[in-house]
Amino acid sequence: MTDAVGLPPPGIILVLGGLLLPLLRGLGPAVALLLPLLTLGFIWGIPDDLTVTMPFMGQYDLTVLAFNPPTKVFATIFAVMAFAGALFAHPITGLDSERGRRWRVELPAAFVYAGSAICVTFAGDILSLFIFWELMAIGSTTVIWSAGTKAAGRAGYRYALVHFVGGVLLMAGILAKVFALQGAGVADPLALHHFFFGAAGFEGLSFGAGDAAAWLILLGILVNAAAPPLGSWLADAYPEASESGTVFLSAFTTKTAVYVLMLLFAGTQLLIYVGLLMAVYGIVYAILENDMRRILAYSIVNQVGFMVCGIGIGTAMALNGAAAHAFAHIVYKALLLMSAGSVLYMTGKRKCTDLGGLYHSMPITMTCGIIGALAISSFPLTSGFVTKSMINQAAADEHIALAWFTLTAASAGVFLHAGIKFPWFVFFQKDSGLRPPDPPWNMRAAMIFFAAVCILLGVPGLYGPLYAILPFPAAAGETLYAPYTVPHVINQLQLLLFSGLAFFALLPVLKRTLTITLDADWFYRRLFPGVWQHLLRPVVLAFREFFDYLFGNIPQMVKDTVYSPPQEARMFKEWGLGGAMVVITGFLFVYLVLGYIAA
Amino acid sequence: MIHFDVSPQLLALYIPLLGALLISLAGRWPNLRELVTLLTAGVLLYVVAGMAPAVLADGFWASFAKAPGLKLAEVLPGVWLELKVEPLGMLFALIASSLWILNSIYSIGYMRGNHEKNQTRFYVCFALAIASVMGLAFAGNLFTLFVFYEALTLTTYPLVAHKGSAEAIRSARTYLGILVVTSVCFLLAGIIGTYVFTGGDMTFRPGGVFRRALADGSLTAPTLGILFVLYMYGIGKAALMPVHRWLPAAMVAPTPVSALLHAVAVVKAGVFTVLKVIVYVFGPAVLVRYGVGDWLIYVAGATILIASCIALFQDNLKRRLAYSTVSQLSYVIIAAALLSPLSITAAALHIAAHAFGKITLFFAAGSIYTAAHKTEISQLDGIGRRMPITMAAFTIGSLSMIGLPPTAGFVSKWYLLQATWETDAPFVLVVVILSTLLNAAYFLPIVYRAFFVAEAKPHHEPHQSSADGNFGDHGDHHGHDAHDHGEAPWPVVVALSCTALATIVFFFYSDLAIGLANQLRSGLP
Amino acid sequence: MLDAFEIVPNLPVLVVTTPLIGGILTIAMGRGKGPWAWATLITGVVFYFTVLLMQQVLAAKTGFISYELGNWPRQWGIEYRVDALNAFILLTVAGVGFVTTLYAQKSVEKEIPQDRHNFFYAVWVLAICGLLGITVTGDAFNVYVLLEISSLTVYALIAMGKDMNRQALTASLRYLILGSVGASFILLGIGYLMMVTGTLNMEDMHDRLAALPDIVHHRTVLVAFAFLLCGLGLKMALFPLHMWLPKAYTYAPSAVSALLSATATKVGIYMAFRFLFTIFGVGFSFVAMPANLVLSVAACAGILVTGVTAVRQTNLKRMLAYSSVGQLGYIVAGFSLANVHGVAGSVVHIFNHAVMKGGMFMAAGAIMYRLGRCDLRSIRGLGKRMPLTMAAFVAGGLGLVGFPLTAGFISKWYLVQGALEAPHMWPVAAVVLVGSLLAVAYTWRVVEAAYFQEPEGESALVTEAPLSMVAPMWILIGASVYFGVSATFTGEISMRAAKSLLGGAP
Amino acid sequence: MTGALGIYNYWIYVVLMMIGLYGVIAKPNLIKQAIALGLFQTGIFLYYISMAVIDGGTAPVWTTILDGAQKYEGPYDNPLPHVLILTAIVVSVSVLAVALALIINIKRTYGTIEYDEIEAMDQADKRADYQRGQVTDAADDVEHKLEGHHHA
Repeated sequence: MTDAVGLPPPGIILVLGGLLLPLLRGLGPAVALLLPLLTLGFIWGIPDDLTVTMPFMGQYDLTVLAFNPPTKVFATIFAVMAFAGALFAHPITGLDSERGRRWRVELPAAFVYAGSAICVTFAGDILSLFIFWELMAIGSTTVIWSAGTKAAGRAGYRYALVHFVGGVLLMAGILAKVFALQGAGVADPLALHHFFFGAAGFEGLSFGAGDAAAWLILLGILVNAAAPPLGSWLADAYPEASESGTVFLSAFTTKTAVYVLMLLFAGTQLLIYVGLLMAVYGIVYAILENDMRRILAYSIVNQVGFMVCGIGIGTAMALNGAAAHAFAHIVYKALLLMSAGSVLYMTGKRKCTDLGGLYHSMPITMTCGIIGALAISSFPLTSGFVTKSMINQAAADEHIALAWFTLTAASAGVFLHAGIKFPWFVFFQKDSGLRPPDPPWNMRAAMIFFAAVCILLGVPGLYGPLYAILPFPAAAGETLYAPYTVPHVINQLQLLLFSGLAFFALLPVLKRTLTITLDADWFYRRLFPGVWQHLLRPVVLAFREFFDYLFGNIPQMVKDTVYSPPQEARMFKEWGLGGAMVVITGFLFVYLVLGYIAA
Repeated sequence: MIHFDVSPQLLALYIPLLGALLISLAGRWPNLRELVTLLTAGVLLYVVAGMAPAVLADGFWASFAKAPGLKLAEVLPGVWLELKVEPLGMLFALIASSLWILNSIYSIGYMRGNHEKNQTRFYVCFALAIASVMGLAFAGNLFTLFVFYEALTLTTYPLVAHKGSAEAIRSARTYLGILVVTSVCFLLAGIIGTYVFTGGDMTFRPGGVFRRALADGSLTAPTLGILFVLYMYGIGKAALMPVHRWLPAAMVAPTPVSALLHAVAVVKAGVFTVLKVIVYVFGPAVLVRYGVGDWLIYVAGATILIASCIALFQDNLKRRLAYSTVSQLSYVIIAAALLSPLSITAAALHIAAHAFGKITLFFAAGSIYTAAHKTEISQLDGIGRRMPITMAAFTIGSLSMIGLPPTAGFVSKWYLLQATWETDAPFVLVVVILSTLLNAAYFLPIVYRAFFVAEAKPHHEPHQSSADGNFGDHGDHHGHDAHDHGEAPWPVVVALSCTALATIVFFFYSDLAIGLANQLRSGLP
Repeated sequence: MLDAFEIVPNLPVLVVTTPLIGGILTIAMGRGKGPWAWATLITGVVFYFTVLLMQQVLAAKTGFISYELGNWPRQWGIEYRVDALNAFILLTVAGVGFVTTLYAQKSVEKEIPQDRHNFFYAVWVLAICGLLGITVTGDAFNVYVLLEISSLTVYALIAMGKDMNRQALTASLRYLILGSVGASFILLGIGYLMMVTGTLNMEDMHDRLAALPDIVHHRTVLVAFAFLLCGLGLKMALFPLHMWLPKAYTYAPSAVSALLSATATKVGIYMAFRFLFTIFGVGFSFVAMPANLVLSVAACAGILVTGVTAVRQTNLKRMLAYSSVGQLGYIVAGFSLANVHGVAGSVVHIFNHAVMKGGMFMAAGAIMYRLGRCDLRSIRGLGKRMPLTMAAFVAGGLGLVGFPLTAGFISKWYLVQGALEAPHMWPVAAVVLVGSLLAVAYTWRVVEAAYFQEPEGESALVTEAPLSMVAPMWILIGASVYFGVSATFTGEISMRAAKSLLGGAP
Repeated sequence: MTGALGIYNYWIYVVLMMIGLYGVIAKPNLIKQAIALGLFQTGIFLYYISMAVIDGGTAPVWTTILDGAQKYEGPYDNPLPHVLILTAIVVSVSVLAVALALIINIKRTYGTIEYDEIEAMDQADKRADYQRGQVTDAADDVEHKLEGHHHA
């Protein structure tokens, strides 16, 4: 194991580079394209057994750079994603345009976000993992805000609140464990392996107090993984970001959560059910949704559900599947969102019901969108096919029937909402009369790039490099997984065919005009503000009143009585001489009586 | 009466005093006056920093308990004005002396930029306040602590009342009123009570001074409890609810003063005193055993949450910051009240961490006022584009308040959360979680407004400040076009950049603060 | 030289006879600065004597010096008896007397017509003589006589303020009538005591009272006690018997106010010490009789009521006058606790209050000197125009508040300590602390006006008071700060006095 | 002489004192007050003298010198109170003198010696004095100014 001190983790290039971008003025956009590539080169250039430590807080050694099994696959795709995103977000018309001004904030934030995500994958201990985890939240909030709309402002605010609370839950859990470890005399309480809760024989978590740490950590991660009901922030916030912002957002937060879950909770049975819930939930809401990007946002939840389920299954196959699927998912989901983003950028419309018939004028966008849709639906010869099926396979191998059935059904559902609904409503269906051209070159390039990746990864024989960097690579001479078996391909095609039929059969029902579908974000969109407005606020106001009274009115009253000038003439009158004498006599008398009584 | 000695702690006390004298002599020549201020601050930091290695050295603690203090004067028979260096005081002195330099730089920019009157008085009182802080930090016994505590109140009063306007005088009266009422009615009573019950023992020592009295039965648990209440509410500077009102009131002061109050001196003096009393007068072990301090956790927790909620309402930027301070101070108190080694560390660290973050926030608020004459949050739309450095610094400060990495606030929160597990205090855990939420809830909108909301149209009428708004009388006096401004004067920008940077640097290099805090912890029985 | 004139052995009587003779001679000192110079000389010499006396007492093995006038044995003649307590009071009175004499020159020049200066200083010195005499004597009837000497002169001194404000006359007459009634009560009380004990010597009285079989039920003693307490209460301006004081202090010439506030009532309190502790004894006064109850209730009420009244005043001198009544309340509350720290607090506060309030009255006088009046409106912005004077006023005010490192804090410390030590007397501690808050309230009105407001009218043009006023003012204020930083001397003396009063070791 | 009558001069002393007290309390005329004060003190003198009396005693003087031959050895009254009261009388006279001097001055400046009238004048003076110096509250004062400014 080589140990280099002073070498920063690869993600730092993106973080710092991103922060410097606004200062580079005209050079910025060019440098922005280079930075992710540089990072990627760095990720691949450093030896796999390198660890870098850094002293921290005077007592810890943070391992800021270490390769964990899933590190490479996640770090790679994050860097690639950063590149494609940067390309997509390029301020084509220069930095002084509206888009350019947004770029100046959005892209640095996105790079901080992406870089932190990469750093999370390289974190060799829980503290550095957490630090970058929090940085991601900061970066992503800024990305949302960059959209510059009021809705984005509010959504970003809610997003940030949810994530900071998730973060503090995670932190509390980490510290519970750290404290316990320190008590047990462990020398390196931050080391990641102490936190491998899922490692102990694929057992579920007990609900005992002793597991508070694990529960809190799991809760914190699941917030980021967008598991319902903790995850409604996703559909709430992502569609409010700018067309390029959403692309970035779709990639990092949930996938980082998947990465961390894979590290810490692999094999935790609970996650199977969480994953299944997410898969189903995502579909249901995506079908009900009208906003094209919100459809895709729910589809993220659904897809992450597959991964979480895979992590819950916990076998090598399942974990490989989850990792690979994360890889593929980032690509095609970004592609889909780029496609949707292009439409949004060119038309300014976001609702399915307002769109349609765009295939006339946006052929490239349409094509790329369909490729993404096919990939997400695991159509053979696309990336989704070679990755998602590993999870199904693992479920089957482990004889977890519920998981297998649900995942299969969900696959069909995915095709229903993302594979057909999105392209159908946006590009075909009735003609909305809109005739926007394809988006600018950079957006097209980004889409084409990712469309190509989707296809390439699905081509038999070309997915090898991906399989090679999975957490549990195949032993020498063995095949990790062979997706292209005849039954598998036929099964998948059947499934997709019937889903497609179902879609068109149900089309009248699916034509939704609903503008927004509230789910658990009801809690913080309606309930919490309601509670705040009608319960807490009055209480706080009452407190303020109380304090005002205590420190304002009472002193004022005292002041009024004490300081106030005597207005009446009689107040200037002192005790007359006679009065004084009476007082004196009275005093004497009182004293005599008291003395007499005492004696 | 007074022994002249070159002990560094005495120097730390005399340097700012001498500085105050020189500043007042140099009052006619502003440049010279400011130079003197900066020089004094520099020398002070040099002297104070020079003391740190000795405190951090191994075995310091063992010698601390035995070593006699530096006795200055015998005020009453047996009651000495006494200075003694210990880790907590060292930490406090370091914070104050280092921030004084930055604050002075900032003051130069601010006071000149706003054409404030009576600047000499301002700098003199500032130096005197720092002298009081040094005395407070190195106080060797309760009596000395009280002396400098009161001195600090008095020397900061003219700063709060600086403007001399009706608003300023009234607020300064609230400031003085609450601080004096609490310190005289409760703190002094507590101190004299301690003196009576311990038979004249007021020296700070690990483990506290009450053990003998408790052992021989001359002091009972209820009385101990009363004494504890007297102390906790006597230290009004710690702004435990409901004696926090002076803090928002003091917002009327010029911003460097607010920074001084919130970050460098006054509130820090309060929580520092709380911590010192808990650690050295009562002793955590005694408090745990007799359980007289448990209520403090709940009161401090309530303070954190209520103050944060009130902060949500404030449209005036400085008021919001003030309530944030109230809430953050109770972080220190709640940590101290947990009475475990880790929590004491957390408390000490949070004093430092909050100092850097909050001073940045106030500097930013003052910078906005200087450059744009804006005081209300609702006026800040798009100001981040005009004043990117200021608002970036503000953002960093906000992150520190929320406790996010990579800022100072994270470090103390790390210890505090750990302490909640050490002491098995779910209430505190919940408070911290809710408070994180609330902190984010009231800081993020400001950041959002500044950077992401477009500036109002130029012909928009200046926002009428609310009734409780500070500086309300200024908006129309300066015929300043509020829409044509960039950053504040350079000293202001430099100062706030430095503190923002320090907030981040503290995250990476907190060794010194943690070392001192750990020294403190290692001394606990 | 001292030995040649046998000054040292005769010190106790010299502190009285010097000003007595000197005072009478003052009349002959012409009309210029002569009377003032002479008065300064006399008071200076007396002050020096009291310092020597203090040294003698501290050196004395018995803890006190007994001096029999005309060598008559004490049963027949008058005994002067000086112990730590009255040496300390003597020092205070003579010291403040000397400093105020220094101060008086300019002030008197302005406030009193030239042709009456010699009378003024004559009466002035005689007043100091009377006050010193009361303090030094060990004979009960002699107390009365000297009390009347001091009172008569004080009436005259107050009335001298008539040229500034005619109310000085009514104030003086008011004081005269009430003071005479009080003195008559004291005389009556002494008479009853003499009836019971057949002696006038304080020590003898104490011994014979102690020898009485059933003193508690002895009606005559009871009546004597009541009359004395009432008379003394009047003389020391114990609330609610303080009614003569505010007006008198307000309208007296500034120098006289300074002198009176620092000395006259303090001597009244000294008499109370002598009667309650030395003659009746702690056991009778505070255990059998409810003196502690009456005194502490009256004192606490006084602290609060006069504190509030002081806050309402616009005239600084009147404000200080009310504040004086409150501060006397501290002293009374202290000794009514009848424990060591309480009594020590009283004794030390006699001194501390004398220097603080003396200094503050001097500051008010300096403002009068420059502006002709001293109300809140006229002092606006004076912090810049008369920095030394206002600083002195504020420093004194902080002392009244009891801020640490001022003399007032020392007193407060002892008083609160005493109150906490005495069973069930903690409310006294609370009142003492609350009282200091009231002091904050009235001091702060001055601070706000002087430092944070702009001057108006002629106030904007005044300059600092002359050095001959500022210097004495700062001597007293400086003393109050010095004895706040290092109260070892005053603290030890008062502890010693308290122990001897309470019947312990001298 | 026994019983209550035996101490009749004590009764008289009390009555004198009460008359004096009443005068001080009730009489508005300053001269009358001074007279009442004198009566009050006289009562006390009487008390002292009475205290000195011994049943059947004579004046404590050397009767031999007066009488030449006769030598009287009976009890004589205690001389000490007499001596004391001589001093007290001197004091009392001085007090009265000062009081009268003051009253003369008062008559000159106020033009009256009726307490009520003087009090009314004093009250008016005091009120004027108060209002001249009145700054009800430094803060409020400035505020009023500002408000006035705004209204204007």
